[in-house]
Amino acid sequence: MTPWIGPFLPLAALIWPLLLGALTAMPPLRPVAVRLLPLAPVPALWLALAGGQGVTAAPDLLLGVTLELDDARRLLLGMTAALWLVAALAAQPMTGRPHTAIFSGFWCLVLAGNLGVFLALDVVTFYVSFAAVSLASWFLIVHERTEKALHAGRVYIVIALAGEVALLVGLIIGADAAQSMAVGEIRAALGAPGSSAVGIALLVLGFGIKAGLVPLHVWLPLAHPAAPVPGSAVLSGAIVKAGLFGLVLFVPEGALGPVLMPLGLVGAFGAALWGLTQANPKAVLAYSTISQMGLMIMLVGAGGAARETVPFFALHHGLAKGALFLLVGVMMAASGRGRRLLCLALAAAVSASVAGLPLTGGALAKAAVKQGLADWSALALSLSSVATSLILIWFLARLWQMQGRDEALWGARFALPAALGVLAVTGPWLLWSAWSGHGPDYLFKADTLIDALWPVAIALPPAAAVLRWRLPQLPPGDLLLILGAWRGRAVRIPAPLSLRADADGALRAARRNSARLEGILIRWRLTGVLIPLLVLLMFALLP
Amino acid sequence: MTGLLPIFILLTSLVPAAITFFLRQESYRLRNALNLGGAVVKGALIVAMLVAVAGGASFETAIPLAPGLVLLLRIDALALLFVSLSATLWLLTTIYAISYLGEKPEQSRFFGFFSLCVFATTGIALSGSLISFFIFFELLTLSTWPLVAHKQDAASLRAARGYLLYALPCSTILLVAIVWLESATGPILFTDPPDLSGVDPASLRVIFALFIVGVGMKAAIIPLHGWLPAAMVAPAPVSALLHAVAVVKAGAFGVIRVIYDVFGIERVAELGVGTPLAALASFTIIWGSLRALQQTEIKKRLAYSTVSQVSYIILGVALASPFAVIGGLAHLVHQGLMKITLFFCAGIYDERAGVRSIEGLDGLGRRMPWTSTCFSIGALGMIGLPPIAGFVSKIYLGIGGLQAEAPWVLAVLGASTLLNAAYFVPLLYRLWFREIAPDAEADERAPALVGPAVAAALAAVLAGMLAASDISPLGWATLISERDYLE
Amino acid sequence: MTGPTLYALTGAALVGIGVFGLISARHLLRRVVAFNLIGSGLFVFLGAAGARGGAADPLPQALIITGIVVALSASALAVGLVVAHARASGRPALPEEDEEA
Amino acid sequence: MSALVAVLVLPLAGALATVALPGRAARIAASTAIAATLAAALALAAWVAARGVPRLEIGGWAPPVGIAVEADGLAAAMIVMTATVMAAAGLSARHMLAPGAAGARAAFGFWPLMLLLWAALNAVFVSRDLFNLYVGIELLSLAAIGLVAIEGKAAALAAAMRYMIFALAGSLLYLAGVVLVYAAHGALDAGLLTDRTPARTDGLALALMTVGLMAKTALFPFHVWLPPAHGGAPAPASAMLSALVPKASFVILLRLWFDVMPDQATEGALALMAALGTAAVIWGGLAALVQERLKLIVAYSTVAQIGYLFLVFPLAGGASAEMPWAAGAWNGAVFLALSHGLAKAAMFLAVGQWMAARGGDRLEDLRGIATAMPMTAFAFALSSITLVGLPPSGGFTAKYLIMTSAFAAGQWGWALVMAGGGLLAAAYLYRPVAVIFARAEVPDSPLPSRGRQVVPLILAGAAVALGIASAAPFDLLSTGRPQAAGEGL
Amino acid sequence: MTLALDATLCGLIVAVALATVLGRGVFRAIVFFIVYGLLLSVAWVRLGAVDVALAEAAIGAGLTGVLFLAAVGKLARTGAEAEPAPGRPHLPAALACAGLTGALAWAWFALPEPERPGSDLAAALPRAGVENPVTAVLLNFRAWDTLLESIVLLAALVGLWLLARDEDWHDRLGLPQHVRPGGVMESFGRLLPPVGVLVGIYLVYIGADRPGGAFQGGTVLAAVGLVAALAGLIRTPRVTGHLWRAAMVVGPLVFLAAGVAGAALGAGFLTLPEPIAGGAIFAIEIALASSIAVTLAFLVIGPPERGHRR
Repeated sequence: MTPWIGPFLPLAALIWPLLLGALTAMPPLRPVAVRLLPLAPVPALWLALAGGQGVTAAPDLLLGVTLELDDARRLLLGMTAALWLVAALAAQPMTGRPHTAIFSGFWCLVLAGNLGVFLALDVVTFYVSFAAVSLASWFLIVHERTEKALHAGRVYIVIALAGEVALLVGLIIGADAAQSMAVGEIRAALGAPGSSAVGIALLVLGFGIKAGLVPLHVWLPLAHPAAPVPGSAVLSGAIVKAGLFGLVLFVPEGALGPVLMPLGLVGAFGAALWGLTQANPKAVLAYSTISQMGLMIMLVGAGGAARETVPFFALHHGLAKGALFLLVGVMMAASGRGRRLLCLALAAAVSASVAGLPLTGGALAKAAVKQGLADWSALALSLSSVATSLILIWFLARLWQMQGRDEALWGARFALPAALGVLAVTGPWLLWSAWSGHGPDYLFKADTLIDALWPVAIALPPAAAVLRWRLPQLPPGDLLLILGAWRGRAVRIPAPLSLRADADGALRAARRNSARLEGILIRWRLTGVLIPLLVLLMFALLP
Repeated sequence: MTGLLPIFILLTSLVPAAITFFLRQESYRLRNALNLGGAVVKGALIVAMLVAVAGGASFETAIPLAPGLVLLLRIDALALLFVSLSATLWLLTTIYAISYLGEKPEQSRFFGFFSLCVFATTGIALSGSLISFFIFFELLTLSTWPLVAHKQDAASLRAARGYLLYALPCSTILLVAIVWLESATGPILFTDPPDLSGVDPASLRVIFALFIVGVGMKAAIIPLHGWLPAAMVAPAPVSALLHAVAVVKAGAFGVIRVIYDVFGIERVAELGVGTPLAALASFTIIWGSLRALQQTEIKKRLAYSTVSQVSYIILGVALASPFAVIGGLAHLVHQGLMKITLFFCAGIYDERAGVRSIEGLDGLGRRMPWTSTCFSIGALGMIGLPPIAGFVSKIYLGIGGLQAEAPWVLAVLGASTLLNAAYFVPLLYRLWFREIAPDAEADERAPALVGPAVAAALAAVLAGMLAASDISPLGWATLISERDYLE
Repeated sequence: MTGPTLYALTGAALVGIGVFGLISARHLLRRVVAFNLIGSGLFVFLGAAGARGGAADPLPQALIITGIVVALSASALAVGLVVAHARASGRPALPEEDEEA
Repeated sequence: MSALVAVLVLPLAGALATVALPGRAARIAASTAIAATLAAALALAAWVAARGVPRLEIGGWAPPVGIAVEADGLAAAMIVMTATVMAAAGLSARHMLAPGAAGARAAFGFWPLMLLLWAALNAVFVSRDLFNLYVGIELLSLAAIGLVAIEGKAAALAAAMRYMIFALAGSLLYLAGVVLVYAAHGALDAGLLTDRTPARTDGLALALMTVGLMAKTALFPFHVWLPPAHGGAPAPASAMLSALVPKASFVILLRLWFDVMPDQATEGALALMAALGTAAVIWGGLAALVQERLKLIVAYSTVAQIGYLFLVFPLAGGASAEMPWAAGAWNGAVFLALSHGLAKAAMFLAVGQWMAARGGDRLEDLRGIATAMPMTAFAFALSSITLVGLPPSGGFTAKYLIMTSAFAAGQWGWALVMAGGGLLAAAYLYRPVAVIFARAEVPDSPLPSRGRQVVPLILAGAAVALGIASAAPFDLLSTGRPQAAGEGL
Repeated sequence: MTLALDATLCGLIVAVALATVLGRGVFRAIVFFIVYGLLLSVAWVRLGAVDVALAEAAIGAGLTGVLFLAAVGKLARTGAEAEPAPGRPHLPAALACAGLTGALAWAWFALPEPERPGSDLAAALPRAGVENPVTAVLLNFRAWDTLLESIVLLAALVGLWLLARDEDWHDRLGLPQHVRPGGVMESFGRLLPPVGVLVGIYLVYIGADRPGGAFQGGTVLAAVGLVAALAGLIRTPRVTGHLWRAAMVVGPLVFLAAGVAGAALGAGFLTLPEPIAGGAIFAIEIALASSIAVTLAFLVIGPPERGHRR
């Protein structure tokens, strides 16, 4: 047995959170389990920052685990690790609350899965990681055990399991087509002419669910707000990216573009607009996430350079969305006007970045992806910024409406989204050249600036209108509300096929009849005749 | 010495059985020592055999009964796989059963038949000829009956009667099949496939069907499955035995033997009987799951789950493509590990919390965390959640289905996974997220009950985690299929 | 027609008559009597066969004597049974055949 | 050789001693005779296995003048089985038929009748002379009828009466056949008759003998006397009656059809016999299924099992005789007869002990008896396994051999009878097994000692062992049977 | 002429047999049966089988007849004499029996010609130790048959005794006879035994050379005993009478002992070495005759019975 080949760090980055997760189950550590969480993403973060070359293989694990890090993976890995780290720090106030040991354990499991998705080079590791993310995150959603959370959990688990199945089947089709377990080969095989479209469709289904692809997104606005704030942050910031990355990894170039692009756009606009009907700021953010993911899915569908730069876009969105969710938590812990204003200001800044206000990280991300887009889709992207601006302004308004009460260590709490926000706004600058192929000067060109600015500007009047005349406020769940009747209907199956019969009655009848026949046979005058008859019969039969 | 190794392995179960029958109820210590000792010695012998087989040794022992009737014991990789599984699970189940039965009555009878059951299972595994297989197969039927009826109440007796009602006609059919085939070919040994060219294909198809009915009943292929859910009235160790260690496994093992060592894959393909069998298995998978959904008793739900899961094995071997075979063989072990975990836990719930119905599970997760964790692992594994063993089987079966140009298998697998989730997730939900009833009495202060469950759960996880290693069930299955069936 | 033939046919007839008596009689004692008729009919047939070709064959005679003794033994037990059965049940016929009972 | 004489003489001497000696001495004499005959039987089997078939021309007169006896493998195996059953029945009877328990009458009568029965069985198994066989089966019948009547109740007497009628009719038909054979060939010795020039009357002779023996074997539809007779006798007597008595006439049938007149067999006649056997299997099984008294269930099971035996004729006789599968069918039938004998005796002895404890043999009376008497219950269950024909048991080996032959012969219908009959057996034996193993709190009378409880278990174990270690009995069976020595299938 | 005589005889036999079967009344049937037996012994003489004729007369007609008559009497006393309804004529049975007779008749004509009848026997006879070939067959050539036959008698007797009621077990055998003192029966009973005993012993003695032998002689002796008992001259014994029981087994026992002795001496089972064959056969015949006499008498008397319960 060879434990592993190649660099150990990628493997450690996955095993370490699992170990910590196992530790949280130890009775002495249970009360303080949350304290361990910030340690979990550290190796992964180190790996992302330090980079690493070469493939790590652990041939005995699963069906042979192989891990590798390329640029895109590294970017997402870093973002994810950072977000998880910050979220873990933000989760510290949960220490001592009920169920935190379970929460912590699954936190680690989801984290490991989330990292594994970005590291996996073979389909089985990928699938295992994805399943860990997908299913274990259920525990993050239902953690509060409120009626709402449990409902969200139910919806989530049903859809997630369906997604798992679709994924499993799709991956199996892919692996068979490729005659290989390697991710790259599977994508190539699926893209080869004549290969089964069913496989791709199933993969899109599986990943789309996680990535919030309309109309598979219905769980998301329920689940993300239901989780505790740190949970929401990772769900919306990092976990959805697993689905997105799956699409990037497995869906062949150009395949299903005509499907993915419109669906992405529908998500991008529809979700943003529907978000305006939400009162809960977390729900608003969730719709914003759907909207942003819609954009990214459109980019994947568009293919080419746009698709290549999706990780860059995702990086920004992950960090920013994480910051925004955390800010909701911070706002809940603030009652003083100063603190509330500070929160609002930070939220506004991050929101502006997400909306793509010039020179923010968001603007950079959008600029980077726009290069690879056709004109109409670039326009759509710009227009989506209008919707984004609209919903985020609405978010800020809803955020301001929140009433919290002061809690200890507010400064430290505030520092966390602040750090994320700073990273979101500035991080793209550091990577700009590598991902866009342009120098920083491109960003300061008038075209670029105007391109980024006008959608935000357009959004302001309708935003004011929305703030003034509210849209009807609806519970989250859009399509689910429409399909409400669907819930809870049980499957009826006909009664079992069984060999049951009226045994007693049959026995009685048989007893009666057999006694009758035996009663006839026992009469010698009758049976006796059979003797000579039988002799004669046999005589006739013999020669 | 080495020639006698198979016999010694059989004796490790038979001797304790024979002695146990004559022990008094009060001889707890002696009985436990005998049974545990037998299980441990058997494990050691199997390890010895593994080492020897790895070193190229082969074991074959023939005991002539009558001309044409030879009891042939032989060890090949498939036999080793099955015998290792049953031996391991036997040890766990014995530990569990000793604690489970505590000071309940009729223990000598119980453990006697229990060991006899394992003896029969081992015999099935080691059988090198069709007739030896049948002899042990029937012995299994018979030694299981007293176990199902163990509680001796009306329900148990009804279940036991139901069991025989299925088992005996099917074994008769099996005998007819064997005799029919052997009358044309002479005694059939698993070492060299019989020459079937003298039999016309129509007859062969009928014989094949008879074989499948004969062994498929134990594997609970629908519509021959009715006995299995009914038999869940038996004590938990018996359920473990039925569902994981011996009975359904013997059935599935029988299907494998029939397809690969009696008919041979080529012949099966020629006759065109593989696909109908796979379709039947698929139907069983789905139908079993649907029925499981309707059950409100934990063990019944688990029982229908077994109906469904065991057909994975049959599906795999019926498809007969390389990956499918490997998946099917591996699932033989995987299902055993996961299902025994579940039944152990169900037994603990019953024993320590008095819970039999699904409603009763509410909130037990906190009171009985170890048990509930194991239960969850088993359940999730059944659903196919990685990295627990079940998903490996599913992947292989899926790929195998495509290799066999039967893409509908994927639909079956998908539907089955969803259904598995549908009937297991609510249980987990209740365990972990409902509040426990205020007056509930539940604890898990019974290490000998919980220990085996933990061990089995751990094994299920490891089987999935380390699937690619040579010594994993999957590795073994690969070896078997490469060495014996798919040159 | 020779002597032995005549006796053989008589024997055959006796067998038929005896069997008829054995079957048709309800009274158990009559059945025992009929049984004796069959037996002696067979012996006559055998004796006739032994008497073919002039000199009497001693072997059949010995067999017949043995047969007669065996028949007596059986008859004695049968008669005892008839009596015992009649004493216990009050009827000289078997219950299933006794239409008066 | 002297063992052959011993198995014939010892039970006779024992019987004479038990008649002549007063009570206690008679029982001692019986025990001695039983032990000695058992030993002689084993010695005979060992002799046969080691040295071949002993032949004895009694009085030094070779046939056709004298009578020859031969202990071939079939005879030796039957004698050993008989000795085993007899010894077990004798052991059980020491208590059940002790003067205090059963009255002076039964205590006096049982032992001589038992030993006479035994002597008759041994004489029939070894005899090569058709007329000697007649005397043998008459002795057998009279002893058996005495045993049936031993209870003395009206029902038992009626049963004995019925048995008497069938037995006498059967004997006479057999005798008629013998008369025709002698008239045609002037010989009675089986060996001489094998080499005879076939006569036109042989068919009629064979028909007469066969039907007569069928009536004595209680083949359907001549089975009606059997269940009340076997069900009404005391357990040790039932054990002998059911396990052994039908086997004697069956062995004669085997000898007639396979040794003496194999040339006479026709397809139709053979099929007729097997058809009646089939009817017996079905009818016996169905009737057993609906009985409420355990002894009747067991007795009807004998009816069904006898039916199996007759399946051998089309498979090993007539045109099949020269075929490779004939040996399998023949051996299977004999194996079946042997294992049925052991298992059936075990069942009756077990039931007898239960009846003593519970005072009845209705199924309801016996509920839960397994708890009090686990060993006998286990014996009953093991015997059931043999009767159903499940492996590993002698019944299974037999069934396997016969079914294989049937398929090989292309007469798969008989194999289905075998299979279906096994299912029926499972069904009718399941009821008592389930009842005795059910839980019930019923006070039992004082239980028999463990030593006595183990007797049926030994018999049942022997029936099962016949399947596990079937090679040795198989070799024994092939002794002196050149046409069956082949490997078979 | 002789054929006509034979034909008449055969016709009579068949007619009487038919009357036995078809006649009304059991008693009448039994009387017919006795007549039938006597006619049959004449037939045996006609067939040249005097030994058989003797046996038939003594056993077939005589003893069996007495047995039946006694049974009728016993039935009458149990109140079970009422005959069951004769029922419809049993046509199928008649047809089947006619078929059977037809088959046997056909067989007679289909029989092959006898090959050298009795030649082996004739060759062996000089070594048998007796001159009467029938006795030679019975007691030497087929001694095993005869031994078993004597055992059959014993078995029948044990079985018969078992038919007694438990409460009667210790009573005397048979029903007590009530004979009018000085009546015919008594005088007959006084007169007959001495003659009978002589005849019986003579029959046994003569059996070695001429028709007669242990069975015929034993039967006569048994008849003597019966008459004596009927006449109330002797009281029947009880089953526990060990002397009588010893007498029952002495014949077979001597026979068996002789057989075993032969085996033990190396000559073979039941082998009577030629020089002593005659003597041995005579000794066996004496023992056998006494056992047969006792056993047959007991068979006719029946099991122990306490009389007149009503």
